[in-house]
Amino acid sequence: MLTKIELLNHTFKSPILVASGTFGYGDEVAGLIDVNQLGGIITKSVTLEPREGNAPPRIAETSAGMLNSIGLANLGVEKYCHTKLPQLNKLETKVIINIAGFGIDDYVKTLQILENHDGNHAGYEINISCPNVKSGGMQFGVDAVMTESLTSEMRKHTNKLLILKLSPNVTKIEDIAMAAEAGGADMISAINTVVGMGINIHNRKPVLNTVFGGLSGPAIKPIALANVHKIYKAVSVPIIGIGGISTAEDVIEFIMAGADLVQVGTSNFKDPSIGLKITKGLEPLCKTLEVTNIHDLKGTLEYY
Amino acid sequence: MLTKIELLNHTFKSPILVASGTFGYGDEVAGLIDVNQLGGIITKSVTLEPREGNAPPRIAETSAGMLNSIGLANLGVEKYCHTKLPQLNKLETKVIINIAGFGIDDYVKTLQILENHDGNHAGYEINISCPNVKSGGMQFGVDAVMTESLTSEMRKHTNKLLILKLSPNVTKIEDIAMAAEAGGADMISAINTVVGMGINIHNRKPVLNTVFGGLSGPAIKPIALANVHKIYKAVSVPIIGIGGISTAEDVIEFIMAGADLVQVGTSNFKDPSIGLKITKGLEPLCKTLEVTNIHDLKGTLEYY
Amino acid sequence: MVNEVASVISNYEIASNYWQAILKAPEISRMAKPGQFINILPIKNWPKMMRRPMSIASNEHENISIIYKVVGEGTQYISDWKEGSKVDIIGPLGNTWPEFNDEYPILIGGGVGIAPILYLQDKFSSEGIKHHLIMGAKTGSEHFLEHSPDDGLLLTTDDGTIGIKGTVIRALEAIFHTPSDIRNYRICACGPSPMLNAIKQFASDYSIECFVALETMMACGFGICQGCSIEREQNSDAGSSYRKKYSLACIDGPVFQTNEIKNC
Amino acid sequence: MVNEVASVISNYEIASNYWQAILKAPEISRMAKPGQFINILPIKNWPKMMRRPMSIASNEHENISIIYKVVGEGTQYISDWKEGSKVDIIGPLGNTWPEFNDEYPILIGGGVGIAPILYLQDKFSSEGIKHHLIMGAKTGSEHFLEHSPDDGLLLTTDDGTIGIKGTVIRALEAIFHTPSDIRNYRICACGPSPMLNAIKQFASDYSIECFVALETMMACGFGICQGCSIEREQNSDAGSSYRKKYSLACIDGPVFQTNEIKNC
Ligand SMILES: Cc1cc2nc3c(=O)[nH]c(=O)nc-3n(C[C@H](O)[C@H](O)[C@H](O)COP(=O)(O)OP(=O)(O)OC[C@H]3O[C@@H](n4cnc5c(N)ncnc54)[C@H](O)[C@@H]3O)c2cc1C
Ligand SMILES: Cc1cc2nc3c(=O)[nH]c(=O)nc-3n(C[C@H](O)[C@H](O)[C@H](O)COP(=O)(O)OP(=O)(O)OC[C@H]3O[C@@H](n4cnc5c(N)ncnc54)[C@H](O)[C@@H]3O)c2cc1C
Ligand SMILES: Cc1cc2nc3c(=O)[nH]c(=O)nc-3n(C[C@H](O)[C@H](O)[C@H](O)COP(=O)(O)O)c2cc1C
Ligand SMILES: Cc1cc2nc3c(=O)[nH]c(=O)nc-3n(C[C@H](O)[C@H](O)[C@H](O)COP(=O)(O)O)c2cc1C
Ligand code: FES
Ligand code: FES
Repeated sequence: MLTKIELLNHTFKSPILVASGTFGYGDEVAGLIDVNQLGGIITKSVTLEPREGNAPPRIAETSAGMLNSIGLANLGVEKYCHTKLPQLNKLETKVIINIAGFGIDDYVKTLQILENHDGNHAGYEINISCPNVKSGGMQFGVDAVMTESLTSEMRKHTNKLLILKLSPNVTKIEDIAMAAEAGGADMISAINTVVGMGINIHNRKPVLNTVFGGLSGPAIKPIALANVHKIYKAVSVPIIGIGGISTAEDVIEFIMAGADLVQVGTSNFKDPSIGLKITKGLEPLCKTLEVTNIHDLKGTLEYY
Repeated sequence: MLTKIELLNHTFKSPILVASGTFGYGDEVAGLIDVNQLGGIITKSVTLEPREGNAPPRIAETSAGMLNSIGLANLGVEKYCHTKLPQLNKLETKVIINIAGFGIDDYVKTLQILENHDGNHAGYEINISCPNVKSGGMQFGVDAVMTESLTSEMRKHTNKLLILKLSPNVTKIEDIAMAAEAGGADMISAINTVVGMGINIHNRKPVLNTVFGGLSGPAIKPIALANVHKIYKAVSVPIIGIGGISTAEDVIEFIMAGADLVQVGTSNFKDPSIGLKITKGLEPLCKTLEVTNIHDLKGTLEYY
Repeated sequence: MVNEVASVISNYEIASNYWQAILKAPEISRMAKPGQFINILPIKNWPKMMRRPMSIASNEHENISIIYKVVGEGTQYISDWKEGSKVDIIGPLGNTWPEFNDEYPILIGGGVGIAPILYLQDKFSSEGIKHHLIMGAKTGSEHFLEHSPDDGLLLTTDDGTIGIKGTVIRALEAIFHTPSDIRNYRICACGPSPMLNAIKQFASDYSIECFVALETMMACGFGICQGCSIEREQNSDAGSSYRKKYSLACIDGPVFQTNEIKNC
Repeated sequence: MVNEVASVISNYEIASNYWQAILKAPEISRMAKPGQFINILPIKNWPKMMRRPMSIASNEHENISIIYKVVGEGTQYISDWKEGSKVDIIGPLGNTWPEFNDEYPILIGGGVGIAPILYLQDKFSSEGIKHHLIMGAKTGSEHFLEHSPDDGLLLTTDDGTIGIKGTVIRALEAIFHTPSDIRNYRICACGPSPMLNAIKQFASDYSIECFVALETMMACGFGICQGCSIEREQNSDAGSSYRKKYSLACIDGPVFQTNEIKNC
């Protein structure tokens, strides 16, 4: 089993997970791929209250990437527990529930409601890149102190995996990663989307209703890799690498930079079975690289 | 003259300038294009002392972009004044000299030496994205207080245009832009490259000798545009937009977002005459958009 | 919905800048209904992040077709497909037109919006159901059918080179100003937004049921990215709770009743 | 150096995965010298940021040629060029091989590294200058010339299917172990780094002058980006001050004397 990963008492069939917001709840793609062959699925961000999301337009294409401002459209945690959790419980792969919020209370309440339902999910990924109403539109993800408080508060309420998902839109991501680790996070995942913008010059309006949105896709891979490597040098918890992954080679890059697992996001839209294709491609690559388990490649980057 | 720009007592033949480090000193491309038809040229960063630059490999390709860590290889300001300045003086387009340094003294001395030579150049672009030895490897470009001190110090020594070139690798670029404005900058240019990284999985080494490098090209255009628009909302000095520009439409996007001028960088490598091609493409676009001068499009973005 | 490797049977220009590609795609063909679309990877190394959605314009035996206009890089590559080329498509996607019982169909296609309309018309024709078909274009060279009012086929051109001069609204007016016994008209239309909004207005003025197939940016095409949102006139009961205010064009549509939605 | 739109005269596989394209490029042809290269835009919508550099393999009348191996997306597109295709190239770029006075040339090409060597050989052949040519490949199917030791043309293959079994070093040894009057040999080589480093070592052991044409990543190809740096053995006097410790392969090279540089 070249690509099986044992991590924090969990077994992941492969290091390839699918990223929040890019694979729904695993049921929508049933006709296209067998979700159970993935290493895991991170579900679309759930919030305390249901959210309609932003007005259109919500997406746009860019060179080797896309912009989105979906606005965390989701059915709210109560309905999630009743309609999605039972389905997710049946999956034979790791399920990680992504939670978003607008203040510490929000996050904690959402977590508590999820904990009060029977769930087979392995843990939670905490999306701290949402605009935080309380601090005037700034984001949690850019403030180390807030990140630590949020993490330690959530830590009190769950024994499942607690994964903090970091934003790249900061001067020093290491500081945020260390805060999450200090707060008790089991893992760090990075990166969420990069702030970007586009303009439709003909109607003179932004390509996204919200003006600014999140850039994702291969365009941001070098940025993601740099962030993962910086985090790797700053913390000792495991890392999930995210950002622009579309090939098995990309996965190896992230692992060599310090990731234990990775998530594939935007590339799922172009090819819903990309996760499985990459998984297949990893085996021969591991052989070429002469390792008996892919995890042996973690952090093996050698400097010049 | 749809595309002529009058700005701060200077006349730019078009809003299209070529970015520092991507067009040399204007003489290398003589066989390929007529530099004098450009709106202007920003020369490769010059430093107080000559610099050999970083060990290879220094560049790598990425999706719709490239990584570089040239390491400010340049001949030093003294030699620059003797060999490059006389040539640059002959150009019939705006010349802006880009200065880099590692401490305030460095920058100021370099500026003073340039001021002591006869130069027709319109001004200086100050690259504040270099690692700053004094504050432990962090960059000027990420610190508002330092940016203001540097700007006001340099302001004392020149009456030519003083343009601060900002780094996107910060949490709030607005803060840095306001600091530059407060320090007396005539203009802001943005963005410099985005921190990125790549790994050659076969030799397990980074694709750049320096591990981290700067990402440029169309991949970063949405990031650049977001930064320019944020700066536009924060300051009132003119702005030069930079990042991933490769078409006339891109230029209009930057101008609508708030830029007065733009610079074309990486795209020059693929097509050294891209600047002139874009300039040609601007005329019909201005007509379609029904403006008598392209500058009328500045900041005309309408929100939803 | 399946991800199928189709093979190109033919691909040529049927009118000025209007192309038709016929694809052998047995799986998709078996499942497809009028109004549905496929999501296309234009070439193997497609450097952009999104496939290109195209309505199914016909479906016979194992072959489906698309009718498209070359407007950018993706459609440029599609027009380069050669007979025998293998192409990666996902489909069938989206919903379908409403069931017709005794409603009298007026079908309207503007520009390449004709594609999903032709597939619907095929169905009516094969079932012998009487209907009107209006096709609008800028100029005559963009039409690939004959103006034949007696058979219910009305062409319009902005410049009057073929058929009725003016927009499809002129053809609609012509139908409604002609005395007739028919009372239960129902419009099904696809085309550029301004045309659809005009039809929506017309239908509302004349109190006619009206359905349109919409085009939006789509990243996934099957309900995951939530990028293809359409603002509703009133909240929906159907769908998930986060699809009350906005519907998703790729799974709740592309066909919508005009009074459900704010804008076409 | 000019930016020229060349037209493809022919483009076909000359050996297993080795292709040759002949381009009509009068301007570049007029200026080109052996050792120089062109920088190619593989297709019009080339989505990557860098052109693809290729050595000039021949230059006759108005036509230059390249010999290339399909290794990735760029060369894949190049192999799709059809007769008559228009292609955007910049050239000629780089320096040239040293002047030969009475030095005896041993020319060595490994793999596609043969391209700049063949152009040089053409020159010697046309001037009637005696020389040796060694070509190395993995296996016989990669060779497109005949092994003819008597004419000074030595082929090597790793698997021994054609010519001498082993690397080009075996061929070099063969020449040097054959008694001869020649004393002033000079090696000119191009190929993969390990081969060039082995030749560099050989040349140093035998005290022979040795020149190599190097390949590095190149963004511009004409001295602007400073991306193609080559570490020098000792500081250079030539060039700008920032090219003392590192030379730029695109303007100071691609041809370097092996004792100037740290590694091939
Ligand atoms: C459900 C649906 C059915 C469609 N059916 C047809 C059809 O039958 N025939 C036809 O010619 N066209 C159809 N379109 C539009 C078609 O998808 C676009 O013309 C095509 O994607 C343009 O691609 P391009 O790369 O050539 O152009 P680009 O240069 O990328 O874009 C040109 C314009 O096309 C639109 N566009 C680009 N990508 C998308 C996308 N992923 N989704 C929606 N719009 C996009 C944008 O408005 C853009 O400004 C349909 C669109 C949708 C959503
Ligand atoms: C001066 C010079 C002369 C060359 N002459 C020849 C020749 O005559 N025949 C030939 O087959 N090849 C030659 N090459 C190498 C050729 O440029 C690469 O094989 C080609 O760029 C690969 O492009 P690709 O998109 O097919 O592959 P990719 O998938 O992009 O790359 C495959 C490998 O090619 C190399 N490469 C990619 N881009 C460049 C670049 N811009 N500069 C240098 N190396 C690159 C990289 O090492 C990469 O790992 C030469 C290179 C240089 C610098
Ligand atoms: C359409 C879309 C929706 C997304 N929704 C979420 C979300 O709800 N929660 C979250 O944490 N990240 C979300 N993301 C971010 C991705 O999970 C991922 O971090 C990012 O896209 C970078 O990875 P990629 O380049 O592989 O897409 C979304 C991304 C996209 C493109
Ligand atoms: C090879 C290379 C060298 C560069 N050198 C410099 C430099 O010396 N000084 C500087 O301020 N910016 C330098 N830049 C940054 C560019 O001027 C520009 O800000 C950046 O590349 C973004 O624009 P682009 O996407 O159009 O390339 C360099 C960029 C590249 C690609
Ligand atoms: S296109 Fe993704 S949800 Fe509709
Ligand atoms: S390739 Fe740009 S300087 Fe050599």
